[in-house]
Amino acid sequence: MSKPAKKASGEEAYADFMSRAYTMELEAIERYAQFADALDTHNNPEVAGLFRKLSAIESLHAKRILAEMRWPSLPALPAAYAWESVEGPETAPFDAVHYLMQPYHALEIALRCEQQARKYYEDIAAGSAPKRVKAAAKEMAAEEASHVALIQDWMKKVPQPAPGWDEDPDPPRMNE
Amino acid sequence: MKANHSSVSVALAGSGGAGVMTAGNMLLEAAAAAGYYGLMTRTSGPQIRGGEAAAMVRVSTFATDAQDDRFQVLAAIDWQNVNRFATELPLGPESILIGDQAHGEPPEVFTKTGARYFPVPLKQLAGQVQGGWPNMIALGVLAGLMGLPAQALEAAINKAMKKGVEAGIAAAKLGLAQAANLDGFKLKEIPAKSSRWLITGNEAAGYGALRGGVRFVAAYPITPATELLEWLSPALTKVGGTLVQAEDELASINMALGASYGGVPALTATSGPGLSLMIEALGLGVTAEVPVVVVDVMRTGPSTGIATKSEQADLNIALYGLHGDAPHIVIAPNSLSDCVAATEWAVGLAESLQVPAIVLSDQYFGQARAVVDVPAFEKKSFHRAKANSNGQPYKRYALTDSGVSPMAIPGTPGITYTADGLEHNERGTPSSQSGDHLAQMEKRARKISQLDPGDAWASIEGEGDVALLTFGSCTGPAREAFARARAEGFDARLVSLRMLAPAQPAKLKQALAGVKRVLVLEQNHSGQFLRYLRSEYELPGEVKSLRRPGPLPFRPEEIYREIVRP
Amino acid sequence: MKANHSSVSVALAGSGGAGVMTAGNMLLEAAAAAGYYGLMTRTSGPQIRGGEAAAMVRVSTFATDAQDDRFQVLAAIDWQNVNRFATELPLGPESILIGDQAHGEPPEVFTKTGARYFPVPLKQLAGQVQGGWPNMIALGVLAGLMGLPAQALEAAINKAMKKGVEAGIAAAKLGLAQAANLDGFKLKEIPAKSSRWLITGNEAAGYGALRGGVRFVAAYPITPATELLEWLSPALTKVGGTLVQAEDELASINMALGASYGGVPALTATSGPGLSLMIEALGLGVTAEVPVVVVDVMRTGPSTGIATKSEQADLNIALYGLHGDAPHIVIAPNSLSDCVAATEWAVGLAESLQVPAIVLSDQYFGQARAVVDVPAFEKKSFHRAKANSNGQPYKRYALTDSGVSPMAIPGTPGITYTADGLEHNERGTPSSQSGDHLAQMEKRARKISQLDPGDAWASIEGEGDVALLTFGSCTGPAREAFARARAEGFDARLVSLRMLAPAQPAKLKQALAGVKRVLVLEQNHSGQFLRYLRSEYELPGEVKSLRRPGPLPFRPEEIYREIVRP
Amino acid sequence: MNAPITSPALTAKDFKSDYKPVWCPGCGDYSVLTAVTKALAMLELRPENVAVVSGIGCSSRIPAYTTCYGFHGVHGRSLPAGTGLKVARPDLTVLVASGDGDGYSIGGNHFLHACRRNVDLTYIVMDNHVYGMTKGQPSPTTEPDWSSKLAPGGTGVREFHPLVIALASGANFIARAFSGDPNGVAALIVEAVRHPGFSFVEVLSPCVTFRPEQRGWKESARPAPVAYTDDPARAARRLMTDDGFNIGVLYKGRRAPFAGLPAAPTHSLADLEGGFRL
Amino acid sequence: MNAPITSPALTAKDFKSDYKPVWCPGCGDYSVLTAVTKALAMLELRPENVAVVSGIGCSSRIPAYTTCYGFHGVHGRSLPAGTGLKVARPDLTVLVASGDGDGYSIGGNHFLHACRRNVDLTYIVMDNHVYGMTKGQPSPTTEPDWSSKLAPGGTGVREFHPLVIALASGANFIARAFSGDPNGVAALIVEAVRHPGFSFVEVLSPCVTFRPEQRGWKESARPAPVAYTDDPARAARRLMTDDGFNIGVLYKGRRAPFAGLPAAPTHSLADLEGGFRL
Ligand SMILES: Cc1ncc(C[n+]2csc(CCOP(=O)(O)OP(=O)(O)O)c2C)c(N)n1
Ligand SMILES: Cc1ncc(C[n+]2csc(CCOP(=O)(O)OP(=O)(O)O)c2C)c(N)n1
Ligand code: SF4
Ligand code: SF4
Ligand SMILES: [Mg+2]
Ligand SMILES: [Mg+2]
Repeated sequence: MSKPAKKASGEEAYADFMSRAYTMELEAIERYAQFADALDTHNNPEVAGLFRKLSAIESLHAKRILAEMRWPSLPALPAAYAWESVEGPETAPFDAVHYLMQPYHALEIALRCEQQARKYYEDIAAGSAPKRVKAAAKEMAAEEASHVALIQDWMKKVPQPAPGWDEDPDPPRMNE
Repeated sequence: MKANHSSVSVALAGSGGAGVMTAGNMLLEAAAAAGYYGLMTRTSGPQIRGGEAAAMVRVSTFATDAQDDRFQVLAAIDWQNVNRFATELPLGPESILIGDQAHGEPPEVFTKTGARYFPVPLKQLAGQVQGGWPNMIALGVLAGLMGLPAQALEAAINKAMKKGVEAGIAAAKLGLAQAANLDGFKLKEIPAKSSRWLITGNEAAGYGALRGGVRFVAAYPITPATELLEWLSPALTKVGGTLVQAEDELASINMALGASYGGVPALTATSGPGLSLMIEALGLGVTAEVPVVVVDVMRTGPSTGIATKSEQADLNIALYGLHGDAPHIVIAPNSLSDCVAATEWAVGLAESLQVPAIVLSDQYFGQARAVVDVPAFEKKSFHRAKANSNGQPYKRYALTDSGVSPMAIPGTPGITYTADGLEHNERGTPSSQSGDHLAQMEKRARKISQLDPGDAWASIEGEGDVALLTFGSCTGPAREAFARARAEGFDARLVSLRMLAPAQPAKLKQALAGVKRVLVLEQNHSGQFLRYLRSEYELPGEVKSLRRPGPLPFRPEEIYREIVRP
Repeated sequence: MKANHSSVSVALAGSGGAGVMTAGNMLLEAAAAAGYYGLMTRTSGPQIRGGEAAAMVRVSTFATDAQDDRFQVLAAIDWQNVNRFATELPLGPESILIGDQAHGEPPEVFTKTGARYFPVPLKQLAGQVQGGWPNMIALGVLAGLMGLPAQALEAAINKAMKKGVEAGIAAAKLGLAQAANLDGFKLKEIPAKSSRWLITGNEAAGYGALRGGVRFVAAYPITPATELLEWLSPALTKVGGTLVQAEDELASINMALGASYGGVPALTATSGPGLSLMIEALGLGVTAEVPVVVVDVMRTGPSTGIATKSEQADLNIALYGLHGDAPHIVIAPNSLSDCVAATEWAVGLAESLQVPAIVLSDQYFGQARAVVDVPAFEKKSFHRAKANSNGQPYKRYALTDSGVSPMAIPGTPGITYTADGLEHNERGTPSSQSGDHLAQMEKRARKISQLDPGDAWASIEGEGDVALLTFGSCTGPAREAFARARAEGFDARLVSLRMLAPAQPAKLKQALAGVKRVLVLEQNHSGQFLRYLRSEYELPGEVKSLRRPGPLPFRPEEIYREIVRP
Repeated sequence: MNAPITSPALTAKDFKSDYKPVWCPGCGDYSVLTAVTKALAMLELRPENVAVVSGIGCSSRIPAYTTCYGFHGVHGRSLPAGTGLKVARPDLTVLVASGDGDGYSIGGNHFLHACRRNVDLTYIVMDNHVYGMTKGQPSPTTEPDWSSKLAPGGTGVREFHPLVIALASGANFIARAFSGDPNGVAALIVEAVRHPGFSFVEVLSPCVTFRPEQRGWKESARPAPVAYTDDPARAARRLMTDDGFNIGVLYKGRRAPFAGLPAAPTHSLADLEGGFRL
Repeated sequence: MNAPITSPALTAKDFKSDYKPVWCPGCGDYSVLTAVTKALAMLELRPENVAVVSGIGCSSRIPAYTTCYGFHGVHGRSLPAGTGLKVARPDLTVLVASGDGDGYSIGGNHFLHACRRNVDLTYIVMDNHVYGMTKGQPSPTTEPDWSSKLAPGGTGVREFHPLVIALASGANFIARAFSGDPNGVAALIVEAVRHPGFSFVEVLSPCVTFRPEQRGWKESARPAPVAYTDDPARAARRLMTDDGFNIGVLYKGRRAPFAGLPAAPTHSLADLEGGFRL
């Protein structure tokens, strides 16, 4: 639920909805990529790879929106969206990562994001938006739901972190 | 496995979280507990946390603060980016690599040295112990390869770990057992017992400062001087002094001057960039004759440079950085443990001569931790000459023969005065008269030039017509090179200067009498020490400069080769 | 009165309000108008305003910026505290004292030199002219004693005075008439006409900066550099540049670096205490390779020292003050008018080598005003190598043969980069690898050491087996000493270094070929120049240091004696 | 200030360089980097026309992580370097980045005078109430009772109030942002860059390594309850009673920016020489 | 802080040295000197228990003109020197003297941090809105339109407001005095010295040589219309709208002074050595 789409034709509202959806994906893609880079730099390639994968999955989604909307080029991003939460519902908070994190943690993050995204679309679908928007929202909610399931499955396959996983016996180091 | 090694160097590398530093420290403690000498240095990637790192531990039957030519063992918890440390971790065909197959093969840069690779399933072994860590397995392997006794290892783990001691010991023992299957580098007999410390150069300098009487410190954090301050802060509180964290280095040095003007011996510690900011106020210390000590823990320059690495390139600024003619003291410790005595001495000289003194330590000394013999301290102590009213008008800057004029300490009645950075007459009144300027310039120069440092000005070791001149942390590898040369019947003279300013030409002349070849060893690019020697001394015979900028330390072998070169 | 003087030195002293500086300036203008060369220096008491002061004017048939051995005339409006200037105003039996009986007798310190006293009723004479001032009477007397024509005096008064011109002229003429009764020191024939300037060293340096292309200046006021800034401020506005008064010297130098990084040649000017505060950022200029120029107008040090007096004691800090190995440029003008070319050159070198350059001027040059021949300027100009995108990834710190790497200027697309004071690789990415450090250290050293300054590195004058080495404002009196020696058939070599860093050992060796005796002349206490020469060069033959701290300048005679000494 | 758009609009990505930050994963500075790149895209600038100037500290590493021109100077002197650059090159958009140690401790004097001078640049301070880069010493904004090795038991010294100081010194635009909301940070930076004169954006940017408790800032940060004012006295009252967690633009002044910029030349060098010529 | 009185009470004269000031006749600083000596007598202190610490400038020449212990340091660093002295020697009464250039321009950072640190000393700034010693350049408190050689036509830069900055930084006592009323200055210094923590006394002290128009301050200066407050927010509002000529104590805080003073030793050096011993 974001800024209410201004009273406009269904077509405009739809375009606005889709560009929001697209922005949401972009934010998520970027955040995952940033996490991947950070963990690469900190010698945690396993989780870095996982974030890269998550980023790629979101990219697919974004590409689909682009294709669907037949936007000639990337739409100019509107000034920062006033999401209900501080960022897009599918964007992981910047401080969710740790250099010693394990794949399970990454999936936990992804799960939360997908759940939030699902809820975001469900709310729109259940709300008073124009029909076309509601239909699209429903579709997307279903897709996010499938992601949720996928990740839940995935989580069963990776080990649960033992307590103390973030313990580093060595102190941080000094730089300039 | 024959117990024929008098020194074994091992490195333990791995990513953040692997606990390589913790394990390295325990290895050092274990070596100490077993009665050996030891040294630990460290290196790490650019990340603040979670990056690659290596603990480098040398255990030996003799005291040394130098790194050896090569490492006998490089063990890695994982190999990620460990290749970046290749120049810091020289290996040879006699070396071995220890690693966990689960983390892949050792990087080529290590295997191509000819070092043999022995995989050890660190992770899997750690999994066998409830709460076990791979680093503890590696610790056990390394201890085993050197032949450290299990009790020593246990004692070290007991001392170091706050929790999980049992798991730690169990894991380390698994490692020890693994080592039994490997060709190791067993240490020779344990050296004779002596009183020892386990100490870093930064702690040593801090302790030296307190011994010298320092009771006020103001400072601003900077790598690699911060640990010196972090050691001093609680220590000062305990001995009735205090440390103020200043807003910047300009404030630090001026706070120290203010405290010292008040009669309390004062110090600040910093590194190159901070020293640059203190230059103006050091000049004030010279002119107003207010004692103060700056410990410069040198890092790789210029500018921000490489904050975590060592270099001896602040010699120029320490000697010549002040504007105007500003005679002052520059002292360099020439071993890690000498950081105590050198700093104590610098405080004493500053106090007794009422002048700023700079101590040139470096990142190598400052951040290395070593087992050292407790030094014998000189009984001689130095104090500030304090004035008391004798009914005469007080001349703060009286033109005495020694150049030192008794100083009135605030609170003393009848002899109040104003300390001044403006040129002044004997009373301290500002003067632009050439006569006053000359008289005060000569007074200030005199107190420094008349100083007789006795034997403390340098360490002079050995005989022969080849002399090696050096200072600071280059002395360690030089000493070892000399020991090797001597062991082969080739003696030479090692002159390691501790007093850099004022220069001691007469003493050096005597030290170099009869010398035909002079080697000048220093860790910087432009040859600052050589230039300094040339400007202050007549060097006899053929002079050769052995120099290289940081961060790589000199290794004994390369110095040895230069000494014995026909 | 025979017109046989090629140089006449007079001083006009008096208390604040007496207008001695104004009169001195008019005397200098009058000499210039008459076609002579001239030089005016000044001295004053410690009071901010209203204290004793003296204007020292030398008029000559040849160009010089040196003070003569003695003053022929010391005139005083009043004698209060003028005795404080005794060392600065050497007199001899040939000298004369002019004073007003109404203000008492000349101080003994002057009369005991054997100088004859001629009272002139300055005050009473001034009273004879409506709106007349004693200093104008004195001006007339002094002009008359030298034999300056009345029209020249009139022209000077016309030019200098905003009001009261007629009274001024009338009073000066009364003075001229008085002089007719006195034994004077009439100047010889007027020298051949040439293009001349009337300029101070500070103005000259400012003008040189603009010629070099400087269009941004940030600075903080400090004696004796302030006039340089005060000249530059409106001048920069006129040529499309700007001057920012910074909050301190740390800000000045960093602002200059910021502007220069933006592609605009930038400069700051200061004196010793301010230079001390700029040291850290100069290191940044070295490492990040950002050109910047600092003009250090040296004053008597150390610390606050004597702000209004000259000394050559910032050589050490200029050469060696930076922490780490930080190759940079140090240039010293060797005459007042050379302040133009030397500063212009420094800007050119800084720009073309992308490095900080320090210009060592001094209070003597900076605040003296002289009639000089317009210098011939080299056509060669230096520019910063600028980069443009060639589609390749941009390497800001590319390891070129020359060591200079073309620099991207903000605004240029495709080659953005980050300038860094951390050690870095070719791209500018921070690196702690020893290989990158060494490569960049060598690159930075290379661009400086490969520089060939041609003949500009020094002024070399004369022949013979005695050589005098000097720099900066000591060159003036040395030149005059040489002229005297030569006039007596004794030639020697004068080598006045303009490029102090990088050192030019090959060139100096050549310049000193065959020399048996070397005199090293400098105005400081510890022999900084001598030490520098010894560390960088092999000086041939017997070496003697001629040195003395400020503020008294060397006089030609004492140098002459050393040159011709058997 | 905005460069003419000569080619298709750039996105935030175009302002992000390939260099991987050395920051700890989770560090608030990542999000400031994101915000800066977004803001520059929103401002329709081009990287070559923007300069990011900084001092030393974790936060001060930001320039190289953008594709703009960067200047990573010495500790505490980012504002003078940025000032020199902007005054000499008024055509550039200059962002100055700093940390609480760099900007408020060693760099405090320049902060005061930059606020007064009002050169048209944007000053972004990533405030984590600690010296991150040197391993966790108290900074001016550190709580007096925060215990550390250098100050066991805390410094006992009252915190520095950056916004109050900025206002007292004459800053022309004052905002507080929280890195937990990068879009919000971006929006504030956009506004700051657009506002003429010296604009100050204090960003609460947690240090997860030395101040892990700052993760709790998410709960404290909230939009300022009232709109900004342009009245300094009113702003002073608000800022002095503010708890440090009101986010948004808090003050916008109307002072004219620094007037000492270079103008077109009116004289030649020969004209100047004329002043000396006899 | 007050030393026990062991001998007959001293008078202001006993605090004035034989050195004759180099100041221009008419300079406001003479009257500050008189005020300081009077205040010290009123406080019943002894010269040897008082230290006067300064930087560089006309005003900074004051220490040697007293019979107290004096420290004439480098430009801009009087506060750090005074802080070091007072922390190391809490038994002394420390007065720190400065000028508007020394204290607010080059020394600005120390001002900020001394206010925060709240060491028990008294900071007296002789403000003449100009650099007197270096012959008339604009200082931070100079009016933006004051023309000088270095800034023809004026700097255009807004003045620095010392009292507002002091308050914003946490000074514990803030007063403004006018050298035209030396007894008033003396009374304020007495109060400042008595108040615990960092006390700031800004003295309007005309420079007759470079700012002769400041003789007119006599007409502008007047007692502040209301009594001081101990509420920082209220003080902020007052100070921000104040015209610079309200004389008197304007704020008195209740913060505890700096806590980091040395205490009695609890350990010997041998104890510390024990930490290294194997
Ligand atoms: C002159 C100088 N003094 C000290 C340092 C050491 N130093 C580097 S960064 C830093 C503090 C950084 O703190 P902050 O600005 O808050 O940045 P953060 O790392 O927290 O982002 C210090 C003290 C230095 N590099 N130079
Ligand atoms: C590092 C340094 N920079 C500059 C100077 C030159 N300087 C001496 S006093 C002064 C300004 C003094 O102004 P202020 O503090 O207002 O004192 P006033 O003379 O007006 O009383 C300056 C810039 C110096 N001595 N040291
Ligand atoms: S130490 Fe703190 S400020 Fe620095 S990168 Fe890590 S989290 Fe960020
Ligand atoms: S110049 Fe001004 S401040 Fe300095 S002594 Fe003279 S009147 Fe006072
Ligand atoms: Mg910080
Ligand atoms: Mg002033």
